[in-house]
Amino acid sequence: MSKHYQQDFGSVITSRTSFIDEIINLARKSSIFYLLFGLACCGIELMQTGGPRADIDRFGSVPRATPRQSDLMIVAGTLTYKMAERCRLLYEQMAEPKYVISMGSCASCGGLFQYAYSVCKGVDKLVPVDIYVPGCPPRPEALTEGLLRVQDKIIRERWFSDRQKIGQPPPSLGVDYKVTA
Amino acid sequence: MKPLEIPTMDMENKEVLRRIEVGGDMLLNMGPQHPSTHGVINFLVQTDGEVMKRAIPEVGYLHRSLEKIGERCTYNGYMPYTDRVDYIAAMFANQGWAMAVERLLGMQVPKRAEYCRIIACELNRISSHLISVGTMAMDVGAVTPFPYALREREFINDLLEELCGARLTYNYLRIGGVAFDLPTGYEEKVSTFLDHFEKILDEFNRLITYNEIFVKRLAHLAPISKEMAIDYCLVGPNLRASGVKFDVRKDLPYSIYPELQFDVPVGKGEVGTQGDSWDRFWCRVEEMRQSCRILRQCLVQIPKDSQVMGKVPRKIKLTEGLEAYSRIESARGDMQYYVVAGPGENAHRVKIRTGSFTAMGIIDALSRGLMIADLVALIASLDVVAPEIDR
Amino acid sequence: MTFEEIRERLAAKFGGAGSAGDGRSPQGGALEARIGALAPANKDPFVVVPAADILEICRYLKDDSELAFDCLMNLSTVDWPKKNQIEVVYHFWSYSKRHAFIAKVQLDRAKPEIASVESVWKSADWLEREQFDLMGVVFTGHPDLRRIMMPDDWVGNPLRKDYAEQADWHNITTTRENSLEGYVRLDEFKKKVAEAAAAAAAPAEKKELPS
Amino acid sequence: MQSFLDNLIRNAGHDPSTWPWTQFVYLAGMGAIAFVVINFAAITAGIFSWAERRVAARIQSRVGPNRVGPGGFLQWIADAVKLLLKEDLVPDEADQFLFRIAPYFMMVGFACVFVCLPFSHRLIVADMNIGIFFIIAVTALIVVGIIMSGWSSNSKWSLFGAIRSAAQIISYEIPAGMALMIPVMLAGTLSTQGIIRAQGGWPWQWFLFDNPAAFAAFFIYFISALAEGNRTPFDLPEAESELVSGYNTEYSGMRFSYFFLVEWGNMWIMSALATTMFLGGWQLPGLTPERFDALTGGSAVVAELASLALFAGKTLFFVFVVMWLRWTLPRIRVDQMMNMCWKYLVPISFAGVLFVAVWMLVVHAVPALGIAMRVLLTAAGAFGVGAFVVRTLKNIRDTGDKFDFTSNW
Repeated sequence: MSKHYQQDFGSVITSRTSFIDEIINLARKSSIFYLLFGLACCGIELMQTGGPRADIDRFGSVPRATPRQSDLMIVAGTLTYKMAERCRLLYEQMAEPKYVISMGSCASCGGLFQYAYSVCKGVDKLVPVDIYVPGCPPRPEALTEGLLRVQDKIIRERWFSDRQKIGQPPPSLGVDYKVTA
Repeated sequence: MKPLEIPTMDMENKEVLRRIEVGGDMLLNMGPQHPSTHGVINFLVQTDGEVMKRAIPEVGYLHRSLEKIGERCTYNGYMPYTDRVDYIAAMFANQGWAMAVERLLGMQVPKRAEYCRIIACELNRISSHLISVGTMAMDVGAVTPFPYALREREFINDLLEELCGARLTYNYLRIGGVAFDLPTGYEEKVSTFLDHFEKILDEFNRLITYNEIFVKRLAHLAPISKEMAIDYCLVGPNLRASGVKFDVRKDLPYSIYPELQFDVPVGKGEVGTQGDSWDRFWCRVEEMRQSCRILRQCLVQIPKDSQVMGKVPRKIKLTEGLEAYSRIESARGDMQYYVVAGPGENAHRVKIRTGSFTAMGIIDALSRGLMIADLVALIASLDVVAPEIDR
Repeated sequence: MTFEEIRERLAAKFGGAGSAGDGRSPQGGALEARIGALAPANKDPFVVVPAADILEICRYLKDDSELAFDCLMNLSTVDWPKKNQIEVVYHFWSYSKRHAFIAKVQLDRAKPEIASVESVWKSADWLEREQFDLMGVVFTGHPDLRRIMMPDDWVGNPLRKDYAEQADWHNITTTRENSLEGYVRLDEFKKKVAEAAAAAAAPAEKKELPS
Repeated sequence: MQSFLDNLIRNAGHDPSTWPWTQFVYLAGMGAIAFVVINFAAITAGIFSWAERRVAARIQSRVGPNRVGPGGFLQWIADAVKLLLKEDLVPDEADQFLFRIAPYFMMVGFACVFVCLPFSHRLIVADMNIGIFFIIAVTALIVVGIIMSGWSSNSKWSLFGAIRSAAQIISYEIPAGMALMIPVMLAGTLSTQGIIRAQGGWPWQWFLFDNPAAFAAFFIYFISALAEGNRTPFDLPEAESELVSGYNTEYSGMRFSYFFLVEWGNMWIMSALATTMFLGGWQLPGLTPERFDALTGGSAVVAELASLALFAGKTLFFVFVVMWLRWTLPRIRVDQMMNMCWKYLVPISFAGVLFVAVWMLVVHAVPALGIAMRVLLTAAGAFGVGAFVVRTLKNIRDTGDKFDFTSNW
């Protein structure tokens, strides 16, 4: 994995991983289950990415419907304020270690909908994002590339130490999500 | 960074809940992130075991203020936004907007441009119906038809990409014409695809449409009578499955549809009641076949000149208060744009009436007494697309 | 039937012989006329009807065997701040007769209230809820009038022309910070450096010139 | 088991009966065999997960996992390592104790079945004389695990899955049990090895073609086994498009991997049982069990391996059929599932048992009738296979099949 050490990506730990870490990371990176979280137009391209031509299953990524069993949340599409709290809730329901891909310009920054009164301008206001995939919507190839970048990220992590996210520290998790009824 | 203060998801504070008497029943919150709600739609399901008493759709999770944006953009600048109204069948949303503004301008579109539009639209109709029937099969539990549909869709995406450079949000139509002429050799490519696709449709029928379990699941499921369909203003294949032979392409012909021969498939209750979920599925499969027919005729009839743009003023300025209404047959049915012109270069009000919006309104009435598995099939059979509901 | 015939039929029923009104101002016509004149100058002609009678007129439109408008195709509202009006636009369509009709109602912008036609056509249910949410028109007699698109605790009616967006929603800011703020393009930076160098060099030259 | 160890020790030149701690030696031996069996179960389940993904991909004209190892073969190890290392997440409002313990119930119910599943002529952990009864009894533990997991998750989707599963598995145990009674009656024993020995190596000696009721019982058993294993078209408990993930919605990481494991491991169990009961098990054509017993030395080893391969081949074929069904058929609804069980399968299986009882008397009186029926049914089976092949070839000719075995593997 030596080629990865030469790259520097933000504040991600890029120090030398141990042999056990490497083995573990090889397994983790080849089995990224992603959450079926198609919000808008990008959701269709997300489906196409799992479909016959792009076939993300080659890299061991299969969709899971429940956040508990998924490692990667692909926020595919426009996030509205009404949806925002659900998105955050889903993120917090996922088990660590978890990763987020912001797919498409709407999820990354609001995209076309800068004038819109109801669109959240970027999913990174809610959850820490690992990889931004640009495009409106990104092609399946672009999303596959995003997945490969997540794999690059995973392989350089040290399993036996704390994970650190790009940019700001993770938002406070002191929110009470008691669901009643 | 200020810590986010996200409200607790306190269901008791939701206004909708005050309108259901739950009593001893279970209240199930289905969606907005659920594999088969087709995008972000929430259903509040009141169930007694597997049998539902009622399912209340809660929409608006993808409300993207497209109508407000329409008031800020120029007429041409709004065209990319219309793609996002219905991302599965974006070409129709383009066409509706273009026709509404052309109506305001009172202009004619060159013949070749009309043919280009129809070729693009009918290809898009096939790809949209493919998603619809594929996801419907998936919601009923058969996973394989969906990748088949995606595979065929990729061929259409290739064709449309060659035409306009985009796979999903095309922005191909312009007010007064289309952006690009057909590339050289396009006709052959389309007809090669059609030869291949018609065989695949037969295989699709063998695989799923007449599958015993599939028919058993969908026949007699949530039949919509003619009167009910009209009362709730269902449109498109949903309406036709109920036995109303109405197609905007035939009955209020626009563009070049009067010159084309095609049939309007109407639900006959072949395996169950007329207007049940299987009929809605079957109508879509048949419409794909009719679209193939239309495409073949278009490829033969298309004029050989090269004018694809009419004379449009560089800056479209209209009298304030002028209004136009356009109706087209989208993949999801009668799509209508109501445009009121503003004083400047932009519209004063844009209202988009879409098929999914009214289709969603009927679910509450239809869901009484169904089972949870049926609700999933019912949503799929109505072929709703979240942004088309919410816009 | 054409628009004109439908209007004639309505006028015959509701007493308005139709007169000078240009369609935009219902008060301009004969006072007893409850059906306004057609507005032929427009692309799609329409009539203006008084708000109080909308339910009655709609019922007639649906039940009359000649008109038979069995479907309410569209219901939209237009905000006119200059005229201090909110127009409610009804698009009717008849599947049995294959004809269409457009009616408008003009409401006061400060207190827009109109009777719900949900009892006539079921499709009005959601269409009216949408307009209530986005435009703030209150449809009296609607069985389930609550917000449909926006969250329950949203403030304001977004499609009104004077709607102002809030600075944040539940502590999520509604604007995107420009991440490139403070950065300049490389060529502009080079230009600036060159200018600064020139500026630094210029006084020295000036000093040299007099000497 | 005990005699096996005794033999082993005697061969090494000792007499175990003189040892003071023989019980502990037996215990250690059992532990070793349990370790082997559980590992076999886990590894086959893992390999099946890879195989299922490849088969699914082939059916859906995709490629499937192909990055880890040759043809993606090591994909299951990657999945397992990842799932083991994920956060062990227990929801706050779940019943902590039941939530943690539920997957183990399933694991136990699943692993115990392997005790009396045969693999070849001699390869079986314990040839119990109540074998079939033991298998049916022990599989019921899986339902307990599913209900516990669904209830303790405190999620409505999980609860739906659990209740559906309870209804489904308990209902389908009846036709499955009755269908299995037919080979038991024909063989006159409950022991799995005994049932295989009562059949023969050639297809017409199998219980499948013994009489019409046995023929029907095979299909009843297969359908019921699909239902008990939660496979399509009976995957209602974890119906992904209805209940988000069914009873395991709230599970993550290692505990989820147990559910995973049991689901795929069950495919081996149901297929091996079908092979044992109806398809002649490990019986080699032309080699009667008596002659098999008499073999010694190298030829015994070869015959043993051949019987193992034959048994595994038949079982894997059924595993493939189960996968094939899963990726082809839609899912049935819960009321249709119950209808099918109680209105059709249960009465038919009961009638089948009665029919077989009468049939055995008839065949006892007129042996030629039994032979004629076997020939007839075998011919019918061969005709069915032929018709299937012809139909498949026609479909391929109609639409074409463009799979390229050389690239993208």
